[in-house]
Amino acid sequence: MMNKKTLFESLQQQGVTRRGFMKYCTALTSLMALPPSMIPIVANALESAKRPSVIWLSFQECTGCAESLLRSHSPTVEGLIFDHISLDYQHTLQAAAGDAAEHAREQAMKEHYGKYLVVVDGSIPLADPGYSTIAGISNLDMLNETVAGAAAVIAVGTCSAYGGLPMADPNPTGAVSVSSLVKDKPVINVPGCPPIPTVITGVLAHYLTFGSIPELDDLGRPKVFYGQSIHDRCYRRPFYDKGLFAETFDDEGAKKGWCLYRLGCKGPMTYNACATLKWNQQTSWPVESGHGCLGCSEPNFWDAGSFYKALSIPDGDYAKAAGYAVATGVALGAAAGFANQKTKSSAVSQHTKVTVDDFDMNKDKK
Amino acid sequence: MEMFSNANDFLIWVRGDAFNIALFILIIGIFIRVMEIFLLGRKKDFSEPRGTEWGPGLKNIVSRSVVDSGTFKRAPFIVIVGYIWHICFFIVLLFFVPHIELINAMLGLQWPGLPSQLVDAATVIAIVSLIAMLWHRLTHPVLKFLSTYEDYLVWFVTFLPLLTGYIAFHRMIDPYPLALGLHIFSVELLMVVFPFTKLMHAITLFIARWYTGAMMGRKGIES
Amino acid sequence: MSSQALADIKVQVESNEYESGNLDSILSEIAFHLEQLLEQKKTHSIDLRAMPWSPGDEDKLEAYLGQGEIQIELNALGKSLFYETQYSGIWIVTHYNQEDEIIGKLIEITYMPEMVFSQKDDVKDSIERLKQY
Amino acid sequence: MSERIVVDPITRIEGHLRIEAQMDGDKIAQAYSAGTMVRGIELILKGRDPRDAWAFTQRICGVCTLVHGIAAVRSVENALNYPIPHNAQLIRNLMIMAQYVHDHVMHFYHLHALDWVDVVSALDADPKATSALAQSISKWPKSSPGYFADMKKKLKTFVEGGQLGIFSNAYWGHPAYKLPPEANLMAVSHYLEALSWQRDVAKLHTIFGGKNPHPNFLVGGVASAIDLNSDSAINIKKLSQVQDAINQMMTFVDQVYVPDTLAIASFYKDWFKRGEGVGNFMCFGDLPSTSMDDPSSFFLPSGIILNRDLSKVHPLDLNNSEEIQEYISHSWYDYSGGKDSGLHPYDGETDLNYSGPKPPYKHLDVENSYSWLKSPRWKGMPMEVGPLARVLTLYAKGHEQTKDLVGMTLNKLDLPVEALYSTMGRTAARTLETKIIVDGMQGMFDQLMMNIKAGDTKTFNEKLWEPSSWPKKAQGVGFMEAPRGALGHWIVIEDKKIANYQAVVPSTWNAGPRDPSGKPGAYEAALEDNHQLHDPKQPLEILRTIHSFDPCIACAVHVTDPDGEELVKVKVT
Amino acid sequence: MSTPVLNITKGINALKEQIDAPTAAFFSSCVHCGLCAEACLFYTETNEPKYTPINKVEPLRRVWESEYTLLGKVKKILGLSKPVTDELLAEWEPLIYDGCTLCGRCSMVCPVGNDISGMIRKVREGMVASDHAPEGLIGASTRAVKIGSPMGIRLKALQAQIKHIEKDTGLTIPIDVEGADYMALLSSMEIINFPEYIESLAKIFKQANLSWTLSSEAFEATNSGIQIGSSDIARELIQRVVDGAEKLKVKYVISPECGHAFTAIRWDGPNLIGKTYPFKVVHILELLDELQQSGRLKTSGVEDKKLTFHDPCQIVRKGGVEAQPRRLLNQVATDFVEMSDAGKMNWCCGGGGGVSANERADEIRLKAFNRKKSQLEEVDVEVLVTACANCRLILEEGLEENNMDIPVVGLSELISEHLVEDGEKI
Repeated sequence: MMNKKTLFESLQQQGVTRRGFMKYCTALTSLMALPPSMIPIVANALESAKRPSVIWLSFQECTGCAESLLRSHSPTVEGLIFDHISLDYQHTLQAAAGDAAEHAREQAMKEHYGKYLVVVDGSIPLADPGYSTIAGISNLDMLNETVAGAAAVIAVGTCSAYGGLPMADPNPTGAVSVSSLVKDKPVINVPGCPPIPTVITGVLAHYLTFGSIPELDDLGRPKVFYGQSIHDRCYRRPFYDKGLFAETFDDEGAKKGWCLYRLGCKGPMTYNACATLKWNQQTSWPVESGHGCLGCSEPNFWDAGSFYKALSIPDGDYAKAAGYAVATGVALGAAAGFANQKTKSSAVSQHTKVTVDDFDMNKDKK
Repeated sequence: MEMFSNANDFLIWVRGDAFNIALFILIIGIFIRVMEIFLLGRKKDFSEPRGTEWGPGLKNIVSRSVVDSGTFKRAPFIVIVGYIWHICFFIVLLFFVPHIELINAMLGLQWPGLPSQLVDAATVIAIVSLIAMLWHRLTHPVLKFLSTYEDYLVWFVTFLPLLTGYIAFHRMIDPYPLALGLHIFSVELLMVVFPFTKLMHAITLFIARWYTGAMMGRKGIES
Repeated sequence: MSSQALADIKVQVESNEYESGNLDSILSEIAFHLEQLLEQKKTHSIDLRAMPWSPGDEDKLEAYLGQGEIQIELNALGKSLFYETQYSGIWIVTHYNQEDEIIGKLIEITYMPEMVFSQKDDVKDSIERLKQY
Repeated sequence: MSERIVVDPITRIEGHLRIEAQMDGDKIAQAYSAGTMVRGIELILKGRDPRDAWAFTQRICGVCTLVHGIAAVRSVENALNYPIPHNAQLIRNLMIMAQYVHDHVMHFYHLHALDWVDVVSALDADPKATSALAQSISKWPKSSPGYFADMKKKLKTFVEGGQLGIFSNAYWGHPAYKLPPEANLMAVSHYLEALSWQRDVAKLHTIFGGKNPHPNFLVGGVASAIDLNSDSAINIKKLSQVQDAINQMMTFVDQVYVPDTLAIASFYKDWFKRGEGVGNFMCFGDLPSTSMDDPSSFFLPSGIILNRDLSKVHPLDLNNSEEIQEYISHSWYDYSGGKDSGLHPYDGETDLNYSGPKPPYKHLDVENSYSWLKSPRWKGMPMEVGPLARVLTLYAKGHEQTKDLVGMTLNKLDLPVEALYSTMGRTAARTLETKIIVDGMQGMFDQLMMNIKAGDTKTFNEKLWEPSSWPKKAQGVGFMEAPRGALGHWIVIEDKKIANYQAVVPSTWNAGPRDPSGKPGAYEAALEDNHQLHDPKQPLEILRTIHSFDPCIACAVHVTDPDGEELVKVKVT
Repeated sequence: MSTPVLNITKGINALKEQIDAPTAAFFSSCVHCGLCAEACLFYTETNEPKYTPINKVEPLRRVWESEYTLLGKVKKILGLSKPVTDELLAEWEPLIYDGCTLCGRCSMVCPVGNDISGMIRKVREGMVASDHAPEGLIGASTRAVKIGSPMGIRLKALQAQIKHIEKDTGLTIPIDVEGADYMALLSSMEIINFPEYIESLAKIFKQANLSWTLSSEAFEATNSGIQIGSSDIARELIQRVVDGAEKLKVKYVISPECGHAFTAIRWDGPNLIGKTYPFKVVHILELLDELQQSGRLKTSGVEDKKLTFHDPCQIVRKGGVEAQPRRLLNQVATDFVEMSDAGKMNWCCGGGGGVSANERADEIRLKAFNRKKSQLEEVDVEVLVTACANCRLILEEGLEENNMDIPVVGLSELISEHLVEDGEKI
């Protein structure tokens, strides 16, 4: 069983030439969002790369992230699970169920202790362990148990990266992110609802290629994919700068591809690679298809205001606040005004007439 | 920063609760200040009027925006920079699309925005002119003499939104939610400070100009 | 029937109101690197997947660069197409996977894309195989 | 006392499902279906902009990624009486239909097939014989001996590599696997081909909705504007891509999915004799050619079939508080009117109260509450929803193509109509339905093209977009036929905000626990129907029947808060 | 020791009384731009920032802030506000009385529209009530109240002058003629220094054929109460004029060529006594202009000397009589030129607002005159015309001090010199 070849070796065995390997490296470099100048370095690293064991844990999730992975085309999900990684536990895809599935997980943990990767999708409810269980085990327990021997943890999707939808106000189940629980292992956040498949595979490819985790930003996201905002890389940005905006869906501006800022696009606050990688084999992406960015790769994006409110519009019930303020202001203003009137009228009533004799009298006093 | 686990949290707070609080204080403050003024009232004027009050009062509101040539000659810096600052500030405030969206959401009024390069240039000019005005205030004997801590506070809270706006627009602070959050927060600071400082001139100058214009109009003086 | 319906529709793409203006910058970037190639023999690659482009920009770029005199097809782990554009020294390289999906697309500013040359390892391998005959 | 078999996690499904089966010897006596994860999405929805609701509800499920989005926008449109342009209706229909085809094919190959196909056995296949088998059932081009030889080589390299990944620890070699090695190799090949195929067909969603999973929707229409002169709108290039996706779907369904289903079913005819659910079937109807207010224009009709009686299709009314009700007598919730009362979704209430065993646990307390799913009932009766319900309704209503397809299938397999009420019947119905849907897609697309040709490019109705134009209070129901069955979202809007939101979803109907009268839901009933387990340690049989329903559990678990009271009681454990 | 009758408490109370809505609006609007400094000749000629007009009203601002604003009240409770003390008022006294002529130029340039000079006038109320008025003004006020004229001129002195004029010219100067249409007022300065004015009046009324009179009880037009800034004193003095006019049942009271007198009688008077007058107040220039416009005043001959007009602040800028002097001048002069900043933007002579009566201010007043001096140098005229006896005196003094040989003439006088004599052909 323990016949583990390097990726290069197994490609060679399939009859792949050096030229083919270079092409493979070119695609992988592009996938990892590295510049083409990195191709030789990637090739070099790949010659000794081995398939890591991956345990994928699904907690409070919707399977959208796993589905997203299934849309990966470069590498394909087949390529990924046959050539790049050994996906030893993944509810949506794995053949085994029940005890057998759990044994697969335990086996992988034992065999690859200290070396396997844990991928998590979904948040973890802390309010009650009964809010989410697998095989009778609470999510928290399963996470702790599985992460113990992991080399690194990849939190795939905004739920596992930042708490996501379950954590949205009022967070009924006390959901939390992976990184708020896992402190002693490197955690790579791959947010998005779901993340772009290429980004998931890109992060896995990076680990496979370099045996390390990519450079992360303050929110634990790989900078290569999350280093720039949607807005900065949006092909509609020139229209924003020219002041040309779609005012409603389906108007002339919408048809001409003008900026969607006014329709609530959260592109300016959203760090993700949608604008360049696009979705589903570069077929399109949300802004290209006429809908503003929801901001799905950002923490708490669910609570960041209506998806159709421009980013500059305050999110609270400001009309109500203003209403109360006007009422209070009028009342307090009247009170202050009447107090002033009182001050003044008492000053008037305390007025003692000044006469020229007073000057003399004062002089005498002095 | 324990209150916020990340920049987005901060942005959500400044766009939500903080904005409401700031708006609340701003509106209440303005009402109090304006009512304090109006309820003090004016004595009835028994002198025989030579002209009316309303027309000249309203006219003065507009005409005071033009400085007399003598003053311009004596203090060209403050006049020119003052104009530039106010014009650029209003360009930025009223013609940057995100600001228009805010106004539209709050008041239901909308108008076309300007290209962001233009707004950006106006921001830079406004920032430079504010700095110049601070320098002027620190060096001109009269301004130095007149200035109180409030003048510097007001300068600061006015400068901050421009600076943070510029930073946010150019994404000079990462991540953007933090930059935008700081911008909005600085505006909220301005909103909170507004009713209790000379920033109120933005509202009361209309009242002041009207009173003076009306008083002069009554006497038949062109004001 | 439906493909006919498609063909029936007259399409006119006109007016630059639709132009995002993204093309200008890439063309000047290419020109810069072409000069570098000539003067300093520096090659350069641009990953087209990393471009923040409108849906039509890539087509427009390709149409603008046009097709030159040489085209090379490579078959390794799926197809790869190399062709020089009308502008000598500017190559467009498209890599496909075995399912014929594009997995990489680059503009290479070079006299000849590196991958077209026979690779040393493969030549060594060839020698061995020939010797086995 | 016989043993209690637990299957948890049930894999190759959406969500977290646990089955406990009380054995009587080798036979399942009682089965208990439990959803073991709760998020509280409907509680989260409260107080939000109704126009945003689709994005939240869509995240109920990333597999049937579209259905909750559609139901949500429809519920808002229904509440506000908000008409949408015809193009938008057609585009939504196309997206729904693409979802069916995508979802059903993926379910068959990636979630269900490994219950019938032994991957390890495929290593023994003769590529030549495999090719012959493949060519005998279909003209699908990828069927040469060389192709299968390559596949076999790849599989062999993989298995010998020692890291089996997703195939590790499965019940390979279980005697219940009956396919010959060649059929297994063919099925494994198609498993991989389907993975590649699904990537392409998902593009239809991406074109109109920007991405998949979780494409974008819009109350009042669709966000993708149509302008043939624009790069950045739906233009000829994109419409051709849509046509390509439809063609790809049609070809794969015709040449791979349908033949494979028939071929595999022919080896498992005994599975047409077990796994019947509750015998009642329900459809809400969907795919209007005009509007949702006009059920007569539905491509998929609504109706109820009771007790296998195909001679009568009963009407149903989603707004009638006496018809659809949800029960919680065996769910981890409380009702103010008592554990045994039933409530219509508009009046529904939910009080989250986990009373199960403290994790880690071995068994659930099936006498009391044991699931995060509620038990919806129609006039007190349990219903099965999904492909079988839809095929039966179409069949009962005399839909010609359905009758032909059902007849052809039963004929080919030499089975009576009753065979449909079974595990394999359910799986076959899904395939037949896919065929019906994919054939209907071209018509939908042609209608869209005709509209565009006639100059109608309207995709969004801005009339009621601004909340200021809404009434102070409104309520409505958005319904659809999701791939897994009838789906309804009930919304109450007050002061431009969501006051109450409730989703009653297909898997609640099918996977819900017992009701107050002890009547089991469809999963439980199906498992209790004639299931012997060959090896209790390898309960493959349970997986087969459960998978035949295509479970989607995240959808089924929900929390509502109709009264705006503090409902979530966090138990201190 | 008992408290002085005039003290800080009274002063503050007086300031409190003075604050009204406009004041509050003005203080709320000031942005400390400093432009008012550039409008004030005391600043421009000394370059001392303390003379910035808005700084002069600091005591009033402090009272406003701590008594009439919410934040100020809070600050006061917390002990953070700057109090108004006797020392402060003492320090401010020279700014208010010596360094301000109440010319109102600052009120014209303030970009937010603040009537700063109006507020300085209010500060004077507090100054008086706390015994911070300058000696000169106290003396003048005392004389005005007790003797009837700030310069101590009694009726006898006037009568002597009248006799003199009547004798010299053959004109009659009516006194106490009940039922006359016009009652003329005079400023002490005219009686003493410029009796030509009385002569002019007589000529003018004669030619216009109007019935007029002087009042033996109310001949003095000036109002030291306004200058010192005490409404109480001003009221007393105004009351005399009103009583006098009412007693003689005149229709019009004519304000003489004296700036603050016009302000006092025309604009402040009715408000001081709290009612409208039963007569109208017109300035002599208004009357002259009206007579001329209606053709009842005929002039002949013109001055061909280059001359200019110094606008008395209280008459022009603060009194609204701006066009009239120009029309009149153009009638009798061919080479009338305007100084820069003429009309409502005119610079004060430096002696208004009681400054001329305040010996302490002599030095700064002469400094301030440099403004006028340079204005005059610019136009280089042979004759300087004005319409205020006080201005005239200050101008003469200033010109002399600067060795400038330009005669100063009263406008009424100039007009009267050109009146067509009886029988003279035009």
